[in-house]
Amino acid sequence: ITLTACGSSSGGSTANIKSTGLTVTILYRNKSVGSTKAFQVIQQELTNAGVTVKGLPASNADFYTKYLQSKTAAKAGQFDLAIAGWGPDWYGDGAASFFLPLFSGEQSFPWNGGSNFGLYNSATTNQLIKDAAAATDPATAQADWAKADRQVMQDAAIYPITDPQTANYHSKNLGNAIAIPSLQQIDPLNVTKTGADASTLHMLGVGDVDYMDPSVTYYSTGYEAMRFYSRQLFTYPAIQGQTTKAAADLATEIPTQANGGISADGKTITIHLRPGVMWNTSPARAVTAQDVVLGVKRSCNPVQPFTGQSDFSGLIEGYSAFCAKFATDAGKTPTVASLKTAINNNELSGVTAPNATTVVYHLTQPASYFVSMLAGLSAISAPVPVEYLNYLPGGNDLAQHTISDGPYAIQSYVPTKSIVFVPNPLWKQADDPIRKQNFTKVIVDESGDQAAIQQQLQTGSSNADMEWDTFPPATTIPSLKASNDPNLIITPSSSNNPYVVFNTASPNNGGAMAKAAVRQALSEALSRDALIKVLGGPELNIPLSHILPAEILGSQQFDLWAYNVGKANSDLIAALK
Amino acid sequence: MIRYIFVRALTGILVLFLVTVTTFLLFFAAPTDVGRTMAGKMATPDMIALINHRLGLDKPLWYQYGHFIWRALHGDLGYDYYHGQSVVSIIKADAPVSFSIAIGAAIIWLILGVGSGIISAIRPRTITDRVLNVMALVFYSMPSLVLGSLFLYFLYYKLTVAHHPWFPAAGYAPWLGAPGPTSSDHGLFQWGRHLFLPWMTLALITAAAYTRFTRGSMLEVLSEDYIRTARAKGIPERRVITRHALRSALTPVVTQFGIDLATLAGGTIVTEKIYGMPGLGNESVNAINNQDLPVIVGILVLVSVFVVVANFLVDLLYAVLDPRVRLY
Amino acid sequence: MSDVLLSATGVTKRFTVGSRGLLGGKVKLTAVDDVSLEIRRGETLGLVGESGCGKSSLARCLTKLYDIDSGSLTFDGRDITKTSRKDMQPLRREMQMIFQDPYGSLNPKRRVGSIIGDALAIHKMGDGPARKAKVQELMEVVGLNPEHFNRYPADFSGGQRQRIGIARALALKPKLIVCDEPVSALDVSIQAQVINLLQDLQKEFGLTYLFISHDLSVVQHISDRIAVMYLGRVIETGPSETIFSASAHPYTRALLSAKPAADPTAADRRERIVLAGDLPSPIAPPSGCRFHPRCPKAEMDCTTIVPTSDLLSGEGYERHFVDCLHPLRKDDELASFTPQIKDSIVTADVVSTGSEVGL
Amino acid sequence: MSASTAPPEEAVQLKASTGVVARGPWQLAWRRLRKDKVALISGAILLLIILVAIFAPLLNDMIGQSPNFQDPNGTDANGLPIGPSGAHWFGTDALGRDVLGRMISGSQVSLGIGLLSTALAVVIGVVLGLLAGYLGGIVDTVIARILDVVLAMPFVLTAVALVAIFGQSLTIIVLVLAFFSWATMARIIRGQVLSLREREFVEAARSLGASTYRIMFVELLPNLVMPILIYFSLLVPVNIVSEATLAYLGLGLPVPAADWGGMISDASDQGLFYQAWWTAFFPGAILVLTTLVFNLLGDGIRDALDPRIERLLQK
Amino acid sequence: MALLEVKDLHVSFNTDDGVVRAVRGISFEVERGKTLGIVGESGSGKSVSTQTLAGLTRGATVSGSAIFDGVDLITATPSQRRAVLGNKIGMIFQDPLTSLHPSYRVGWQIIEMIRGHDTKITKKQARQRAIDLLGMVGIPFPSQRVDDFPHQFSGGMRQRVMIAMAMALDPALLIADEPTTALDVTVQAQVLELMRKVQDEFGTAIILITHDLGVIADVADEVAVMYAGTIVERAQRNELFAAPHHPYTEGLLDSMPSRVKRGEPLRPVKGVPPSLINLPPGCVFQPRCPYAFDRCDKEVPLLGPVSRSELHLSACFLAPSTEEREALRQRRLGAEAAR
Ligand SMILES: Nc1ncnc2c1ncn2[C@@H]1O[C@H](COP(=O)(O)OP(=O)(O)OP(=O)(O)O)[C@@H](O)[C@H]1O
Ligand SMILES: Nc1ncnc2c1ncn2[C@@H]1O[C@H](COP(=O)(O)OP(=O)(O)OP(=O)(O)O)[C@@H](O)[C@H]1O
Ligand SMILES: [Mg+2]
Ligand SMILES: [Mg+2]
Repeated sequence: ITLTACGSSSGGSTANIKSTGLTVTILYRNKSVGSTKAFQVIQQELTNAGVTVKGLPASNADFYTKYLQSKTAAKAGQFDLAIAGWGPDWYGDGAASFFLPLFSGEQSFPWNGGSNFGLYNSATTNQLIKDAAAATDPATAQADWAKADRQVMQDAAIYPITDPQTANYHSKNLGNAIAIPSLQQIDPLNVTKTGADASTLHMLGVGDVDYMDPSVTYYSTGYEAMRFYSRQLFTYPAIQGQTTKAAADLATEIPTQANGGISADGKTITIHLRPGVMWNTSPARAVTAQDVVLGVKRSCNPVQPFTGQSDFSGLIEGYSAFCAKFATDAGKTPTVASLKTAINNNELSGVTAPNATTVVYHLTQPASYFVSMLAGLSAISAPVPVEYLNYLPGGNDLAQHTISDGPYAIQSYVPTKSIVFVPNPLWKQADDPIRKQNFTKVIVDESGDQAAIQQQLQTGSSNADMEWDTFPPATTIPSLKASNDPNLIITPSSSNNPYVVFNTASPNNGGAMAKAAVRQALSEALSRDALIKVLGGPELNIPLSHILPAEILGSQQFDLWAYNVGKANSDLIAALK
Repeated sequence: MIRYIFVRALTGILVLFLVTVTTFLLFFAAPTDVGRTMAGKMATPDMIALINHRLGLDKPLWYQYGHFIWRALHGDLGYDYYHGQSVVSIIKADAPVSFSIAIGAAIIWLILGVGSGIISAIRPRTITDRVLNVMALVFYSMPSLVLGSLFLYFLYYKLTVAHHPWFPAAGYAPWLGAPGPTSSDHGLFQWGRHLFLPWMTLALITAAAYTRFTRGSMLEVLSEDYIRTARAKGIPERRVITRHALRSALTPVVTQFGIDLATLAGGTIVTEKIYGMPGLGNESVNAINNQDLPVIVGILVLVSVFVVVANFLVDLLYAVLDPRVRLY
Repeated sequence: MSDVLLSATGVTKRFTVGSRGLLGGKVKLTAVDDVSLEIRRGETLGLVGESGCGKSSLARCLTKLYDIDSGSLTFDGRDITKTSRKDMQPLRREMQMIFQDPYGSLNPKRRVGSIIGDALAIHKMGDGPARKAKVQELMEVVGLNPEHFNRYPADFSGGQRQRIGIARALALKPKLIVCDEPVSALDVSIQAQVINLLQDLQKEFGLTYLFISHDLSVVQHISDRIAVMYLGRVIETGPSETIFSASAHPYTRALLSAKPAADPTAADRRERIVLAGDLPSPIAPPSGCRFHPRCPKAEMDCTTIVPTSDLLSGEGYERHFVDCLHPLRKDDELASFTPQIKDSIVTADVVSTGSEVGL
Repeated sequence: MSASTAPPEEAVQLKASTGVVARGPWQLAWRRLRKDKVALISGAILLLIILVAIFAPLLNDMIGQSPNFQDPNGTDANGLPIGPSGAHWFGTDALGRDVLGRMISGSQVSLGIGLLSTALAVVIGVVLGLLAGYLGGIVDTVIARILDVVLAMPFVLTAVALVAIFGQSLTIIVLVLAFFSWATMARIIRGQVLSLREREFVEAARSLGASTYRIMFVELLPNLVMPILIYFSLLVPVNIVSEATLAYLGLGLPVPAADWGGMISDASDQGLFYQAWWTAFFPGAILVLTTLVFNLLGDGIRDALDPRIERLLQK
Repeated sequence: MALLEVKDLHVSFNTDDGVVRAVRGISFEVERGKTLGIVGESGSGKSVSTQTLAGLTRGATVSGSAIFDGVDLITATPSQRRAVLGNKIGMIFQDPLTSLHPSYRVGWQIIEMIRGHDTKITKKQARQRAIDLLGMVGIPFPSQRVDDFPHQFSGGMRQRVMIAMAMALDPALLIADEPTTALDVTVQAQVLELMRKVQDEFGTAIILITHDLGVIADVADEVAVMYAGTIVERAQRNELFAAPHHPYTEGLLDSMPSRVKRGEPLRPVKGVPPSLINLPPGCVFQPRCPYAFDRCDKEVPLLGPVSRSELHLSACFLAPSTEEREALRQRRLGAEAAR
């Protein structure tokens, strides 16, 4: 009862499959049903192509820290393939958000904070990335990114699987439901509600924010919470069709070369803050440019540094040096006091506040996507009040003492259980083009259950309005879709594009994984359709055969390594010779 | 009596001490790396060391243990690794859920199990007895995950699809106190509605064991000489059963119940998981998946305290119920 | 070779049965208190007494199944007081026991053959077939069908089981057999069968018996000499005849008079002495003479002075010892005495050896 | 040697005259068990399940269903499983694998772990229970405290944690299940030994000069077979369910091993079984059936070995 | 008319091994104020027959009649029977250690008995009565001990409590099922003495079950000897002991050590009682009987008067003459020896 004997899949004839002699170890997260399923599909597909497959299950914690981010694990060949995922840190002009952390052989290895888990390093690609990143004009940049995309796929650096769509569901009482990809949710700050209890918004979820700290938070749920109480220079508006386009929030306008916001060399970006935006401190205080600088500085605190640093650490002038100095000055056992001293005594040359309403970013090289990036990463675009220095960054103490410049303030926060937002009286609609203050109370219940939340939303109970961090169960999508349920919203999101990592540094099989031909053949052995079926079905998954998904500028459609088991087998044998 | 309580309490404390030591050894000596887990994607060796240092994980095990015990004695079970919440507050938030499940289920199973056991025993070999026996056996053999799935499928899903959403699939609605910050589903009715399926799942399965247990105990007692004496007194059979037989037959049941109730605090885990109840069980599963040791150890120790205390109380209760037991 | 096979001097056995109070010491129960006895070769010494007076405990002390707390033991000329468990091994062959409960004394899960052959196996005597032959021979001796060696104890009646127990005891050809109430659990008709068997075997193999019973008529029938125990002490020892005809201890008299005689005319004639109260608790025995609270003949000194063993002299008395300050004369009628002291009424103190609770 | 007044035939007479054939305790039990139809049927079903487990690969070949093969036609266009059909009698799961094939192969895991862990627990429990009960004293105290500790640790919680920490392997799961089930066995054995050692046959053995080990293993052990057997038959289903529970909580054997609890767990993911009832129903049914027949058989064995309850009924 | 008249009582049990015919057609009468002793070996049906009268043998198949005070106890409804039980018939059982409820104070148990039948009596009066009863049966300090639990009493005292309870309502009949078997001789003497006293005082009739012929000789007026579910002989006490007719009675008496001289072997009844499932044909005692002859294994002897006395009944074909018996015995022994 060998698997091959039964295999009669659509990917070509399996009649003449020979053993390739290749044995690969696939790393997956056994606590994730999706990862485990994908592993099993890949295992079968590769076995069909004559490859011997071993599984390496890892807990969520070990998955990254023990394997993917470990210099030694990859080089020791502890895994050959891994099932990972990547979502862009910002949208729109976001190609850099894929290529910099994933494929740049110069700066994006995992131990530099990137996610180049397969240790892919190609001079050609590196150059293309460099060119694209340094382009001052978007059109050039996009052309370069497209080239890089092709190059990476030519090298079969990874095997992209799908561009997943996000399904969101809300109750029938909810109006103006517009999903924002960066939140992976309907924007709670723009929805309206009718029916009973229309002044309270009930959000139902299954989990918590990563951090309640704008300088540290990195994941979408954190951004969703921030949207209530913390404003950024730029953010995504809840306008149909523009939800991935940066819009001015605290900033008065989008800086361009035309309006003088971007210097001619593209390396200096000057942003003006909207006046009159206040912190809800007592006494109330205006939000200043210094607060923005403080936010950026806090992002590299040694206690809980911002996870997305790799996106910009080489880009903002003096950032890396500042971080290093910060860590040393804070001491071996950083305390609130030592952190405060360290942050106040060191200057970050790359971000300055010439006056209370002007922030200037100094870049090491031009980056046409920088404004887009500021919209995506709150760590370098959200002001924080000085009071935050009285707490450890990212800690629970701070989370209990947040200060708001947004439409709502946190009334109560029980980690993993609930958040209650109440209106911030100091916020003025006139000063905020992005958010609305439609409710007298927003209640987030974080301790729900996916199926139950769906049931509550579908039955339209008055205390279930929208999702917080969960989605309709994938198994229900086909029927919801079939019944044309108006409360179901499916948005392109690029939220977490799953892909297969090829560990190019693996010494296993005589270093076979280093050979592009081997990776190409392995790519041919994998069936995207089969994978998509187990990852939520085609309704939620657009097959993605290259790096950049459709909603990212520069994306082009091509598929270099079409599924063909027979060809994969013979190609593998040839490649391994 | 006092001496007995004293000695018993000492043994209880010894057991608790051993439980904490065992738990500590098992979990803190286990091959996991908390620092790395917490450091996240940005982990550098420095940062990992820093985190381990901050959590005191670089100290020798005995020191960590002493520290843990010292704090535990002051009502502080530490802080969870991820949100820095005090474990005590986590337990405080979760415990009402688990207790609601446990207590409600316990009452139901006690009524169902003991009732049917008694009926079975006083009408041995009748149709009633047989039917009750078969039912008891089936439920006794029913894993809670199966029964839970059955309930979910028929009572939640099928009913909901048929537009009778009587039973919610998941979630908890508080009964007493302020309607928590989040759930506007609260009050006695909502509480019961949300808990009904979990209760029945736990209760039916355990009730089955109690049916069997009570029946056996009752049959045993009914064959005792003193029951014959009671019958020879010419008092009504009803009185023989209620005053004479039940009194003795229920003594072991009551003690078993005490122990079961205590272990239940940790045993609602599957039920909580099935019905997505935010109780101690779910919390511990999450903690386990995140290797959030303070939470795991905290819950474990708490439940063990329950077991030990319950055993202690049960022993005392036993002595009260059965005057033959001498407490030295 | 002395004709005393086993002699015990001042044997005392205490059990710890719990502890008193929070810091109080252990509660000790004196099951056997300063007992001296002699068993002569070939004789049957009967040991009678009420339940709980320490008969079995004494028997176990004499056979070294219990370590004694004080006193000394001599068996067959050897001092065995301090002999270790290991050194006792060869001596075990010479002293065997027969037990009371024909159900409890045979392992229900083992075949009769292997039960009887156990002794041979333990002492590594003979090989398989030889053992089997020996076992079958023994079964025949005690009146069991030798073909039944493969059966389980449950397949036999009470009397037959007792025969199995006897065969087991006989296997090693012991010199002394301690019979701990071997017939108490049997019905009269079966009891008589077993008693006859025991007597026949004694004749045939020259056995010496220590025969424990609470049934006076059985003891009377089988014993050459009788020792009477009360609350851990042997209070009277003497030849069977004189014990029955001329006992000097008030307790012995009371015991004899309480014994129902299966003879209506005797029963009607008899002067009954009904003792007050029950056997007191051996944990807190009465002071002085232990019998004094129940004794119709007790005097003030009985409450303080512990009587020691006195050899009775006089016509018809031969090696007859009694522990009494005011022994009865032959022709005294106990019923004619009224107690001189009014001690507190003895109430029972149920001995609990610990609670049932917990592990 | 023949000087008895009691002629042998007198003794023989007993059973012969009453017409009761001599029989050992085991024959007696077997005779009673044979009359117990429910127990016999349960035994037969159990035997069948065990045979299925033993010959699982063969059976899978016979029905032509590999437990791990993901049939491309096993899921519909939306990736949902296919219901029971000619191709897949019990339908398929989320990966398009044959449910029946996986159940067959899962019987190996479930029964194997159930039996193995129970056997281990029983061995540990019996040895420690014997030692504690017979030797008493400090040995007893130490073992008693260990027992208390084990019994004070909440089972599911600790088991889940242990498996999570030490890894999901067969050995670990078996060890963890055994770790939590030996204590009750030891307690039962200890209690039995405590009362057995007061029985006169133990005293008799001691008076014959039998060694401690001989008494423990020759005299006492045979008398413990009954509680051991009964407890074994009751514990196996408990451990099977425990293993399924671990698997349900995501701590079963690593994929792609088929395992009943794991199958139910898979079916519960994203409420799959609401759309595809067969993914949970069949594994659930076999799980219930297995525990049921074990319990029925256990009851039967108990009644056969220790017909006390039955006797009580007659009073 | 006798107080209790039992006629042709049959009791059998269905068991897995077959039908146990525990009692097979026994008849006896108990006169007011008299003591009937029932003696027999273990398993001969003594307890079953008396417990059947009180309706305590559940699950048994019963036939026959037992007229007590005009009521047939066998066909009586449960409530009719309850009115008699405890009230007019008191019972005490063999094992005093287990016959009292361990969890209730002895006073409570006695009061329950009193108030169960006498609804008019107040709690206080009932309690006083309980104390009086305890005093009557010789419990020292009854007003204190009334609040003790059974385990705080010794075996003898518990049996006294049982007697006090049985006598609480001054019953006409006391059924004592081996009341002294578990007790020591000295305590047994106390209890027997007490029963005698109670009988003298209240004129209670007593059925005394025992397997100890000594006890019977002490207290019974009339004796019934049971063997394998039947009464094989019934006679006045003196008559029975002096001139037993049935070979089983004879064997029982001969088995007693006190009946033979020291040094002589006892004369046991050989063999063991039969199984009640598979009874031997003819006379049930025939396989063990030293006098058995041809007729014995063919015909069942009925309980009938022995020629000497109308009050002496025996179920045996033997003529009462001793010479004839001896001849038969020798013949049979000879036949066995020849085999
Ligand atoms: N192992 C023991 N531990 C504690 N106390 C004991 C032990 N064995 C006997 N005793 C106590 O010692 C006293 C004497 O007991 P023993 O068994 O020797 O009496 P006995 O005369 O043989 O009684 P019986 O006639 O009931 O067999 C009793 O009070 C008993 O409770
Ligand atoms: N409930 C029952 N089911 C089956 N057989 C029974 C039942 N009760 C009693 N017997 C049988 O009936 C027979 C007579 O029992 P009974 O208790 O009357 O004997 P007994 O003469 O009182 O003996 P003992 O002296 O041992 O008390 C016995 O063989 C017993 O096994
Ligand atoms: Mg004894
Ligand atoms: Mg009886």
